[in-house]
Amino acid sequence: MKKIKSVEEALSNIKSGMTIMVGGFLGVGSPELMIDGIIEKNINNLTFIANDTSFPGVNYGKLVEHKLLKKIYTSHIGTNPETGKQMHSGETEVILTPQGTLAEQIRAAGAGLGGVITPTGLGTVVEEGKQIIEIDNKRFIVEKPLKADVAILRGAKVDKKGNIYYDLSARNFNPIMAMAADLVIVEADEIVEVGEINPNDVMTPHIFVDVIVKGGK
Amino acid sequence: MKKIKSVEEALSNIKSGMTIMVGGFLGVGSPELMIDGIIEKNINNLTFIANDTSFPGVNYGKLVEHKLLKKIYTSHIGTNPETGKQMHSGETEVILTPQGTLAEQIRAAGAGLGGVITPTGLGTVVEEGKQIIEIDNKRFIVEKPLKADVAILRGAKVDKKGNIYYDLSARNFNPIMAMAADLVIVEADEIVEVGEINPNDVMTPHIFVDVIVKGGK
Amino acid sequence: MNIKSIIANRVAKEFNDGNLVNLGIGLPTLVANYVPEDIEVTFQSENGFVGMGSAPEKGKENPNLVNAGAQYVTYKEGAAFFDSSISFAIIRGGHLDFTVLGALQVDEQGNLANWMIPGKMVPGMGGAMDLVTGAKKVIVAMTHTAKGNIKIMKECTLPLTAKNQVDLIVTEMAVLKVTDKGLVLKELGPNVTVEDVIANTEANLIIPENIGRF
Amino acid sequence: MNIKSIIANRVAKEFNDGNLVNLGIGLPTLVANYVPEDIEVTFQSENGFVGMGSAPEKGKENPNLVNAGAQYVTYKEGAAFFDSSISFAIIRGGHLDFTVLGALQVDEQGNLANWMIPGKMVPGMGGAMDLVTGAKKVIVAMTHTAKGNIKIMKECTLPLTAKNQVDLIVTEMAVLKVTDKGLVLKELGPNVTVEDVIANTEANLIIPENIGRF
Repeated sequence: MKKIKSVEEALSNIKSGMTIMVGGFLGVGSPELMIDGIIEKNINNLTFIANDTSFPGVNYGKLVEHKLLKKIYTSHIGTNPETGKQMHSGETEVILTPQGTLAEQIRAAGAGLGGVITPTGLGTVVEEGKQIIEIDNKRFIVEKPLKADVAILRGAKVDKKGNIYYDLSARNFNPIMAMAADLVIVEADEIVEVGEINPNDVMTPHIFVDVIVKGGK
Repeated sequence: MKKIKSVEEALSNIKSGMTIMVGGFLGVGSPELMIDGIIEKNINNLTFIANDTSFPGVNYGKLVEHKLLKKIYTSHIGTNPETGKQMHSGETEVILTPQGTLAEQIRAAGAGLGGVITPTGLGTVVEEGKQIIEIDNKRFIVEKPLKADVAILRGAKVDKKGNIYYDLSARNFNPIMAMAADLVIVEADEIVEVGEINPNDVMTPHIFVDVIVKGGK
Repeated sequence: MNIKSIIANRVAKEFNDGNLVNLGIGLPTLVANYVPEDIEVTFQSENGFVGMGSAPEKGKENPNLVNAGAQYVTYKEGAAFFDSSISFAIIRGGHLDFTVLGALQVDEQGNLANWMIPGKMVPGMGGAMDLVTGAKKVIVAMTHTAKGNIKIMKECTLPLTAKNQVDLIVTEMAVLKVTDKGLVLKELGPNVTVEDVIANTEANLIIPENIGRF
Repeated sequence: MNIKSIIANRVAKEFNDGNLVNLGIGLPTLVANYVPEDIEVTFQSENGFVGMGSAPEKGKENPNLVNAGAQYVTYKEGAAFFDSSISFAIIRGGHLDFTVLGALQVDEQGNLANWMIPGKMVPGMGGAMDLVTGAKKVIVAMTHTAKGNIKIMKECTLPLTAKNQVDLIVTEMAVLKVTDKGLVLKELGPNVTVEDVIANTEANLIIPENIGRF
């Protein structure tokens, strides 16, 4: 049950063509070494799920520039012009989803729910082509769960069992992605002994975490 | 914005005929003084939402003995024979729901979702009379959100702004109920100064909490 | 005060003590600077916290503490951090008293368009659709026109962010309230006449007898 | 060993190193005592934590630390606590390797009935329906019959907890595997013959040439 691996070992779990989720919000709370490793090894043709596509040259924003992504599920691409360029040229498929819906879709996958019933997007292009459900005479959009082969997260403190503690706004999508992938890799700012994180304060229980790598910080 | 009130003041928010949610699991993590106050003031005809109906004489289990509940949404009544008795006699309506569904119904109400799409209960009496949805050729039950007029919670540490920290298994339904009621009252084992709970470790943000009472512990 | 400050200052007057407010990127962010001193307003940042404070001093930036526009911020005492699913439970669940956003277009029915211009600019909706759907009150804060182009329309021509959700429009020229009957001109901005507003607005305006001024 | 210990001991042999397991109230709780020493199994308690330990010493009970049956327990180093929605995300989301539950009846199709006897006893399903629906493997651990009454049926007559979800039935008499073709007799208990099992089972049994013994 040794979960701590080198970046190289951790990368061996990620193959071209896979679906990956990456924690973070505009690059904050995102794994640096794992992203650089994906680029270095040219793991490509990826389906990518994250809140945004960050900024040019910043963290997972670089995956776009290196044209490693085939399909992107995200809520916002405005901060990385390269994403819009690839979307317009048809090189990359981009599925834009309201941020709260994206969060619930990921959570639904992790929680074994069949989908999400949300009012967000009604009367907009977001509802086009989607199943609509009526509950007590109100209309809602049904959104499907979003699952990944691998989730790559960033934690502030990770104990040797894999319990994760996030810091401030670096938490964001990380805890829900931890539940929604077949394999979960966390890049730790600091690896601590088991017991150093109070059991009340663990934000991602170790049972979700498969691989721990030491981050560069 | 003074949220700290006496039990008497807090009780004035709860009226006969209302829907109340009570945090706790078999009485662990449940408000004691507020429950005793409801009994003393004979606030009755209540619709009650909680994981279970506790044990005879224990915490909210007493609400059943005093016949203050008109309708009960819960997952388990086996530990309080009086509930089953009132259910069989028709005195009290009892709606039994799988525990995970109950949790999601409460969360859905708090999160503005139109309902819950779950596989739990398929092929059992739980699906009877409910809307069924098919997603990617799989059947799921659609369960409606559950909301209350008042939620009564128990916290281990509550700061003067209303941020709540729960201890161990006393957390249970408390954080999701905090999001799903018009008015939220928390009974605090300990009231602490603002800032004493690390902002990373707050389990229920103060924005959900309306009233704080000092518990008897 | 410049135009943006005039707008931000007017928006801030809508808040009440104890309110929870989400401010969009750009002009709406400025609103935080104008909250009256005698009330306490809590700001949410949709990347995951309540209790957002102002920008940090130079050299005191924390890379883990940013707002939804990735700008360094601080937090106030009593703040609370959470994940994105809780953040949007707050937003979608009706726990926000106000959301203040910019707009490309807004119309008589309270429809809002602020997330894309087809073929030109498709940044994505980010959290805007959830915010506009879930907040108790939606305030659009924007300059009345954009480089001379009308933004307050009879009917939005750009793809919508949400239908019938806007409650109030605050510009440097006017405060407009969205009602079932259409847009009511509630207040005029500094040195602005009713005719100025009409000339710069496509939507029909309901003009009451008494109009305030800010 | 008494009957319950025999069953619990046999169930524990199913686990692998690193597994996450939920044990139901009653007999299944005993399984924790028989986990082989060379593997590490993490136990979940559905009231909100992983890393449940054994009962505390007398006088060291913590009122905030109980299992799903409200009995005092302890937690192991590396435990993590969470709310009920996360607890059932773990359960429903397929993150549990095993759930071990008792049964009133179980049948050839892997149907399970364990939450009510109409008109008699209606305790409610608690977490059982979610556990049986969500766990990767469902083990029913029970005495083979109840006061002489058959419990392993052709078809359950009591209201179901879930359809087609049971993977393995462990009693003091036998280990039965649920397959598409029906129940396969995998192992016999101490001093039990194939005929004994057949005599105490209503369901058709598939009897392979080689049957193990525990």
